[in-house]
Amino acid sequence: MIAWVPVAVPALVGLITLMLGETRGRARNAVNLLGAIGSSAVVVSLVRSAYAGDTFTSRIPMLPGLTFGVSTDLLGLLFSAVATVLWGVTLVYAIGYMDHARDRARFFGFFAWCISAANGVALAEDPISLFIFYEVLSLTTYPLVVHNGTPEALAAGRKYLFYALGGGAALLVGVAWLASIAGPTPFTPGGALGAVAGRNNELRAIFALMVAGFGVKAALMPLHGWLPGAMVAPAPVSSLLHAVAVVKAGVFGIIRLVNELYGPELATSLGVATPLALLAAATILISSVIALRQDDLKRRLAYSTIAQLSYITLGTALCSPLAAAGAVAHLAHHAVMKITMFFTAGSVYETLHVKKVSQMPGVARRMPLTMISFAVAAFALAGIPPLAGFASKWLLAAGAAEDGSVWAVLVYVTSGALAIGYMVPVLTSALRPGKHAPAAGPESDPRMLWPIVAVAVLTVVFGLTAGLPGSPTHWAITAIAPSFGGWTP
Amino acid sequence: MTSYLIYVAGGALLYALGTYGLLARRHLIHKVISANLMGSGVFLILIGLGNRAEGGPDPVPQAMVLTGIVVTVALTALGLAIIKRYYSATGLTNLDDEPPAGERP
Amino acid sequence: MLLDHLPALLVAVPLTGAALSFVAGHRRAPHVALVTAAAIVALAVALVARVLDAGPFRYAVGGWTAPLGIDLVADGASALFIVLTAIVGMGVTLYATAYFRTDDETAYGHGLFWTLWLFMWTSLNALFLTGDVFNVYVCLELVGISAVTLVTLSGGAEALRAGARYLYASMLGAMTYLLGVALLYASVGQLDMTILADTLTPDVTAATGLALMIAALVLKTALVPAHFWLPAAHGSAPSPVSAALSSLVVKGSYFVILRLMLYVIPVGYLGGTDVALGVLGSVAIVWGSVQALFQTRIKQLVAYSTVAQVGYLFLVFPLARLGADAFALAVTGVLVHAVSHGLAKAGLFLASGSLMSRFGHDRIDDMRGAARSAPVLTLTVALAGITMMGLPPSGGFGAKWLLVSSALAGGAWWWAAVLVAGGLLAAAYMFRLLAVLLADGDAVLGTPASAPRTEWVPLALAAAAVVLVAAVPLITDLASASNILIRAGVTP
Amino acid sequence: MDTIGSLIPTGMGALRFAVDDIAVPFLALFAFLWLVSGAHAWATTPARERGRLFAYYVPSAIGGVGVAVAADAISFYLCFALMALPAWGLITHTRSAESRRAGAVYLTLTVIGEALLLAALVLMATGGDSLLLSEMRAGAAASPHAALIVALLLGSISLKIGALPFSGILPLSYTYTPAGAASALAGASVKVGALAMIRLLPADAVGADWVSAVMLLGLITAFGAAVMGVLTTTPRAVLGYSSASQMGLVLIAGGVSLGDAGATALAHGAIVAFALHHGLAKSALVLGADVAAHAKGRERTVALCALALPALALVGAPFTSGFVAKYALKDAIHLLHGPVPEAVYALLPLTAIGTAALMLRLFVLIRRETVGDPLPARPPVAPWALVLAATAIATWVWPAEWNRHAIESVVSPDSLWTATWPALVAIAGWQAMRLIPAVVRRLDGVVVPGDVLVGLTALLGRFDDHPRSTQVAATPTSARVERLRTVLTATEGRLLAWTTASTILVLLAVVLVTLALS
Repeated sequence: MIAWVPVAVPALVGLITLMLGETRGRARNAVNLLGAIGSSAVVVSLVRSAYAGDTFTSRIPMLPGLTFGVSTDLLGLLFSAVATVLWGVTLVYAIGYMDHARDRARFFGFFAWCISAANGVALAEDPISLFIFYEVLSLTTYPLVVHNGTPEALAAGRKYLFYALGGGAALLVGVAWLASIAGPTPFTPGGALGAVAGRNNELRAIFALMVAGFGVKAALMPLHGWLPGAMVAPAPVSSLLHAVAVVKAGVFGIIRLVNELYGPELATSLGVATPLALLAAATILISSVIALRQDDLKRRLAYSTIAQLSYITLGTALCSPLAAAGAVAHLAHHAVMKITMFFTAGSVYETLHVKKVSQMPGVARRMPLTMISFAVAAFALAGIPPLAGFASKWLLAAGAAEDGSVWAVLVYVTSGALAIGYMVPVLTSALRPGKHAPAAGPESDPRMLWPIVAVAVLTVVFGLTAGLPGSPTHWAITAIAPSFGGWTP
Repeated sequence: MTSYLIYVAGGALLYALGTYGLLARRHLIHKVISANLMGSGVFLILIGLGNRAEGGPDPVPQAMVLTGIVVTVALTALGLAIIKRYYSATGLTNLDDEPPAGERP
Repeated sequence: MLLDHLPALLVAVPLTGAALSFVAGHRRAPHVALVTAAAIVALAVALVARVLDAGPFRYAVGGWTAPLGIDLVADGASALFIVLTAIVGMGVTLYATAYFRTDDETAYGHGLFWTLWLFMWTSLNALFLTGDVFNVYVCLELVGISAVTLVTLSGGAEALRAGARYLYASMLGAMTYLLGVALLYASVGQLDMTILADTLTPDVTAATGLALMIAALVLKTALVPAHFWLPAAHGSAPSPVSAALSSLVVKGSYFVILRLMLYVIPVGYLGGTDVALGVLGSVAIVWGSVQALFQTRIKQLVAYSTVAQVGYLFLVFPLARLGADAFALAVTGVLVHAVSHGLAKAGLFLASGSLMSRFGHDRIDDMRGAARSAPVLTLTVALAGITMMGLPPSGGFGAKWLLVSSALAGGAWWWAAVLVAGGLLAAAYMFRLLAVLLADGDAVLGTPASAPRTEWVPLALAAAAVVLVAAVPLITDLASASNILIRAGVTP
Repeated sequence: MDTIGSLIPTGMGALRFAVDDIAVPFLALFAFLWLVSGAHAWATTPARERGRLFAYYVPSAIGGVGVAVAADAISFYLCFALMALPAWGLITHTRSAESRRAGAVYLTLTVIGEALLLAALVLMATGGDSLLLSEMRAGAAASPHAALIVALLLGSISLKIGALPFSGILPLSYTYTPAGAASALAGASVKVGALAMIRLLPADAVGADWVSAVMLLGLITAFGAAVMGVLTTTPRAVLGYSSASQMGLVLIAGGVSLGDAGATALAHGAIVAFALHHGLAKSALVLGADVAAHAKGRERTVALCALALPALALVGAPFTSGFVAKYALKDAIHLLHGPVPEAVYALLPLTAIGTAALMLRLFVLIRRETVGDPLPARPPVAPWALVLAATAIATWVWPAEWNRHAIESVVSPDSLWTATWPALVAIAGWQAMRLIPAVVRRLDGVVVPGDVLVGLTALLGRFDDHPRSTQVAATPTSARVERLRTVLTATEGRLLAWTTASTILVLLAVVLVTLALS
C-alpha cells in the first residue's frame, strides 16, 4: 500500500484544504506544507528502495478484467519526485504570492489534487491507470486555470478543456482498443506488446491515438494551442503545473508509451517513431521562433516550454538509449529551470506589476537576486555548461548522433541558440536602466524570493553533479537501461 | 367471414380517428376525447380478438379491457382537472399559443 | 419468513406509506415518507443480497401463478434498478423535507407531494418487478398519472402546460402500447415475458405488436425525436420532482425496452429495429447535447442533458448483436450507465433547484460567482458533470469504458466514436455551466428557500455517482444475475 | 550502475584539464593578456562601474584561460561559452544604443558559433566514443560524418575569428568596448579560434579541395578585411578589421592543417606562432592607442613611436614577431602542391601591403582623434609596456620546434627583402593617394563597423527592443455561433410543437413496425 502514498497524501491534503474553508489560512498552510514534506520523505525512501531493486506494486480491481494500480519503479519515481518536491517549494512561493488573493481554499485544494494526479500519472502501472490519472489531472487543473474568473481566464479555460478533453478522448479510444486486442498490458521495460506483435496496422493506429492524447499535454504542435492561453492562471500554477506537473504528464506518457509499452524496437520497426520525432523537431524549431516574438514574459516562457517539452519527445522518439536517458533527465532538469523562470515572472509581476519584456528595464537593479536566478535558469535552458540543461542536452544530442540522426543533433543545437535568442533579451531588458529604483528593504516577499533561489541552486547542482549516482542524469540512465535490454553506456 | 373481424375493423377505425384527433385538434378537451376514442378502439380490438379463439371467449382480454377502462378513466379525470386549472391560469384552451410570460416556478 | 415476500413488500410498503401520508396531514407526512423511504432502502438492499445469493426468482402474488396470476420477477437487473430508486428516492425525500416546507395551506398542491411521490415510487418498484407485459401497461400508467400530477404541483401556467403535454404524450403512448399488447396477445396468447420468450415464433401480428409496444416505450423514455414532452416537464416541475423524473421515471420505461429487446425478443426478430434504436440514440446524444449547450435556463440545460444521456441507453441494442463478449459488456455497461446517470442527474437537478432558490431566478448567465457563495453546489455540479462526461474516475467512466470495449470487441468502432464524441459534447455543456459558476462575480443571493443542510443531499448523490466506479464489480455481479445474461448464457 | 560510460559527462569530475605542448603557449598568452588587460581596465574604469565591468570580465577571463588547458569536449565547450558569452557585458558596457546593437550582433553570432561547435563536438564524441579532445580529433577522420564535422567546425571558427563574411563581428565588438577589455578580446579571445583549429580540426579527414577552399577563404579574408578596415573612421574599427585580416592568414594555416599529417604539424606551428605574435601585437596596439589618445604633446609623440613596434610587427617587418610568424606560415604552405596552394603562396606577401595600409590608416586616425571620455586616471603605461616588451621578444625566445627552425633560416637577404617591400609599396601608395584628395574624402568612412552585419542589427532590433505585441483578446462569441444557436433553437422549437412532435411519433411507430416486419 505504500505505493499509494504519493497519490493519497496530496489528495487528502486537498480534501482537508477544501473542507477547512477560506478563513483558516494558518491551518491550511500547515496542512499543505506538512503534506508536501511528508510525501517528499516517502518518495525519497521509495527511491532508495527502487535503487536497491525493491519496487512496490498495488492494484485494485475495477472493471471486468481491469485493475487500477500503481508501481514504484525508478522511471515513475523520477517524475513523482520532481512533482512532489517542487510542490513543497511552490507551496512556500504560493503562500507568499497568494497572500491577498481570494478563493485560496479552492486554489490550494485543487493544487494538491493536481499533484496527486500527477503522481498517479507517474506511478500508474498500466496504460489504463495512467489514462485515469491523466484525465483527473485535466479536470483538477481547470479550476486553477480559470481561477481569476476573468473573461480571459474563462476563455483560456474553455480552450484548455477543448484540447485536454479532446486528447483524453483520443487516449481513451487508444487505451480501450489496446485493451480489447491485448488485454492487460502493464508497462514493461522494452515493451509489453509481444503477444500482439503481428497486428501492425492496429498497433500503428493505437500509437497515433495515444500520441494524440499525450501530445495535448506535451504541447506537441499542432496540439499546443492551449498552453500560451493558460498562462492567465496565477504564477504558481504556471510554474508548477504548466511547466512541470501537467505538461510533463504528457511527455511522461510518451516516454512510457515508447519505452515501456511498445518498446523502442517495436516502435522503430512499426515506423511510428520517426514521424513522432519529426513532429517534435518541427515543434522545437517553430515554437522557439515564435518565442522570439513574444513580449509578454509568461507567453515567451510558454513557447519556450513547448520547445523544451519536444526536446523530451524527440529524445524519446529517437529510440536510442542515450537520447532516451537524456529525455528522462531533461524532464527533471527542465522542471527546475522553467519553474525558476516562472517563479521569477510571477514575482516580478507581483512586486512591480511588470509582465512584459519591454517593461523590464530597471528590474535587475530592483530585484537583483531574482534576476540572477532567472539568468542562471536561462543559461541552463540554453544548454550552457555546467548547468543542468547542458547535461541533458548533451545526452540527447549524443544519443541522436550515435543513432545517426544528424538532423536531430542540428535541431538540438539550433534550438539551443534560439533559446539564447529569446532568453537574453529578457536579461538585457532587465539590465537596462529603468524606472525601478533599487529597493530599500528586501527586494520582494521572502516567501517568494527564497524558493526562487532554491530552485536556481538546484539548477546548478543538477548540472554539476550530472552523472554522479543520485543525480537526475544517473537516475535517468538507470531507469531507462532496462528498456534497451540492460544497456549500459 | 367471422364476426370478430368487424370488431377489429371498427376498433382500428376508432383508433385511427382518435389518433388523428389527438394529433390535429387544438382544443384540449377535444384531445382528451380523442384519446378516449383511441382507448375504445383498442378495447374493441381486444374484445374482438379475444372472441376469435375456439372453445368460447378468452377471459383474459376481458380482464385487460376492464383494467384498461379504469386506467383510461383515471387519465381522463386527471386530464380534465389539469385543463381546468390551465384554463383558469391562462385563459387558453390549446397548447400551441404561448401562455402569458412571467409565471415561472 | 418475511423476506420471502420481498417483491410484494417492495410494492406494499410504499403504497402503505402513500396512504398514511395522505391521512397524516402535511406536518407529519414528511416523517411518514422518511420512515417509508428508510424501509424501502432496507428492503432494496435485502433484495440485492438475495438476488446475489440465490439468483433470480419469481414471486406469485397472492399465490396465483402465471399464466393465470401475475408473477413478479426479481433478477439482478430489477434489483439494481430498485436499489437505484431507493437511493435516489431517499435523497429526494430528504431534500423535499426542506423544499416543501410551507404552511401556506392555500397553495396549490399543498401537502400532496408526499402521497403522490410515494405512489410514484410504488408504481416504479412494481414496474421493475413485473414480469407481464400487460401489467407493465398498468404500472406505466400509474407512474404516468403520478408523474403528471407532480409536474403540475406548483400550479404555474408553465407547469400546467408542461403537465398537459406530458399527459397527452402519456395517453398517446399508453394507447399505442395497449394496441401492441392486443396484437401480441392475439398472436401468441401469452402475456408473461418468460413464457413469451420461450414461445415467440416468427409472426407478422406479433412482430407488429412488439414494434408498437417499443415505439410507445420509446416515447415514454423520450428518445429523440420523441423527446418533445421532456424538457418542459422536467424543466418546470419542482426540483425534487425533476430529479425523480429524470433519474428514475425514464429508466422505468427503458427497463421494459431492455427486457423486451434483449430477453423476450430473439435477435433479428424485429429486423433492423435494434440498429435503428442505436442510430436514434446517437442522434439523441448529439441533438440533446447541442440543445443543452444553447439553453439559457439552468433546468432546461439539465433536462436536455437527460435527452442526451438517454441516447446512450439505446446504444446497447446494436452492440448486443455483435457477439457474446460484446453482449455481456454492453449490458453491464448500460446498467452502470443507468445507475450512474440516475445518481448524477438527481444530484444535478437538486443542486440546480438549490441554486435557483438561492438566486431567485434560473438564468445561467446571471449566476456568476456562485462558486464563492455556494461551493457545495458548485462541487455537486462538477462531480455530476464528471460522471456525465464519462471521465475517470466515475461511474460514467465505467459505463463508457464497458460500452467502448463492447464496441471494439465487436469490431464496430463507429459506436465507440459516438460514445467518445458524446462525452466531449457533455463536457461542452457542463463546463459552460461550471465556467459561469467559477467566474469572478459577487452573486447577490436571494433568501434560501431550502436550508443549506439539504444542499449536502445533491452532493452525496453526485459523489455516489463518482465513487460508483468502485462498485462496478458489484454491478457486474448483478448483471450476471440478470435474466438477460443468464438466458443469453454469457458473463461479463 | 555506478560507472557511467565514457560518453556521459560525469559531473564536475568529468572535466579534464591538461597542460600539453599545445596548451603551454596558449595558456601563457591568454593568462598574460587577460591579466595585463585587466590591470589596464581596472585603472581606467571609474570605481562605481568597476563592479559592473568585472562581473563580466572575470568569468570571461576564467573561461579564456580555461579553454587553453581544456582537454575534453565538455570543459572545452564550457570554457568557450564562459569566455564568449560574458563578453557581451564588456561590449555593451557603455550602455549606448550602438553598443547594445553591437552586443546583440555579437551575441547572435557567438551563439550560432557555439551551436555549431556543440553539434560538431557531439558528432565527434559519438564517432570516437570518447570525450577527450585528442581522441575525438583522431577519431573524427574515421567518422561517417567527417565532412559535416569539419564544416561545422569551420563555421564555428569562422564566426569566432571573423572570416568573411563575418569580419564585421570583430570591429563591432571592439569599437564600443573599454580599452582594457577590448585588448583582452582582441588579443586573447579571438585566438580561441586558432586554438580550436589545432585542437579540433582533424587532419586528413576531407579532400584536397576542402584544403584549397579554406585557404582561399583565408586569403580573401586577409585582403577583404584590410580593404574594409582602411575605409572606416575609428582606430578601434581599423584594429578590428586588421584582426580579421590577420586571422584570415591563420585560416590559411588552418586550411593547410586539414591536409596530410606532415603539413598539419607545420601548420600547427604556424598557427601557434601567429597566435602569439598577433595576440601580443594587437593587444599592444589597442592599449597603446588608448594611451596615445589620452596623452598630450611630447608624451603623445613618444607613445606613437612606441606604437610603431607592434604596427611593424603586424606588417611583418624584419626582426619583428610577424617576421617569424609569416615565415612559419609560408613554410607550411610550401609543403602543399597544386594550383591553389601555389597561388596562395605567391600572393601571401601582398597581404602585408594591406596590413601596412591599415597601420598607416591607424596612425592617421589616432592623430586625428581628440581625447574622448574623461577618465578617472590617465591610462597606465605599465601594462602596455609589458605587452610591448613581450611583443618584441616572444616569438624569438619561445622554446619550440617551429621558431627554432624559423629563426635559423629566416635571416637571409631574400626574406628580409620579402618582408620589407610590401611596406614600402604601401607607403608609396599612401603618398600617391594624396594626389587625389577628392576620392579619398569620398571613400573616408564608406564602411561602418560591422559592415554587412549591421543589417542584422535591424533584424535583431525587431526581436529585442519593442517586439510586436501579440496580445490576444478574449474572443467574443462569434456571429457564426450565434447564427447556429438561432437555427438550432428554432428547429428544436418546431420539433417540440405538439402536432409536429406527435406526428413524428406516429411516423416513428410506423418505421419501427416496418423495420420489424422487414
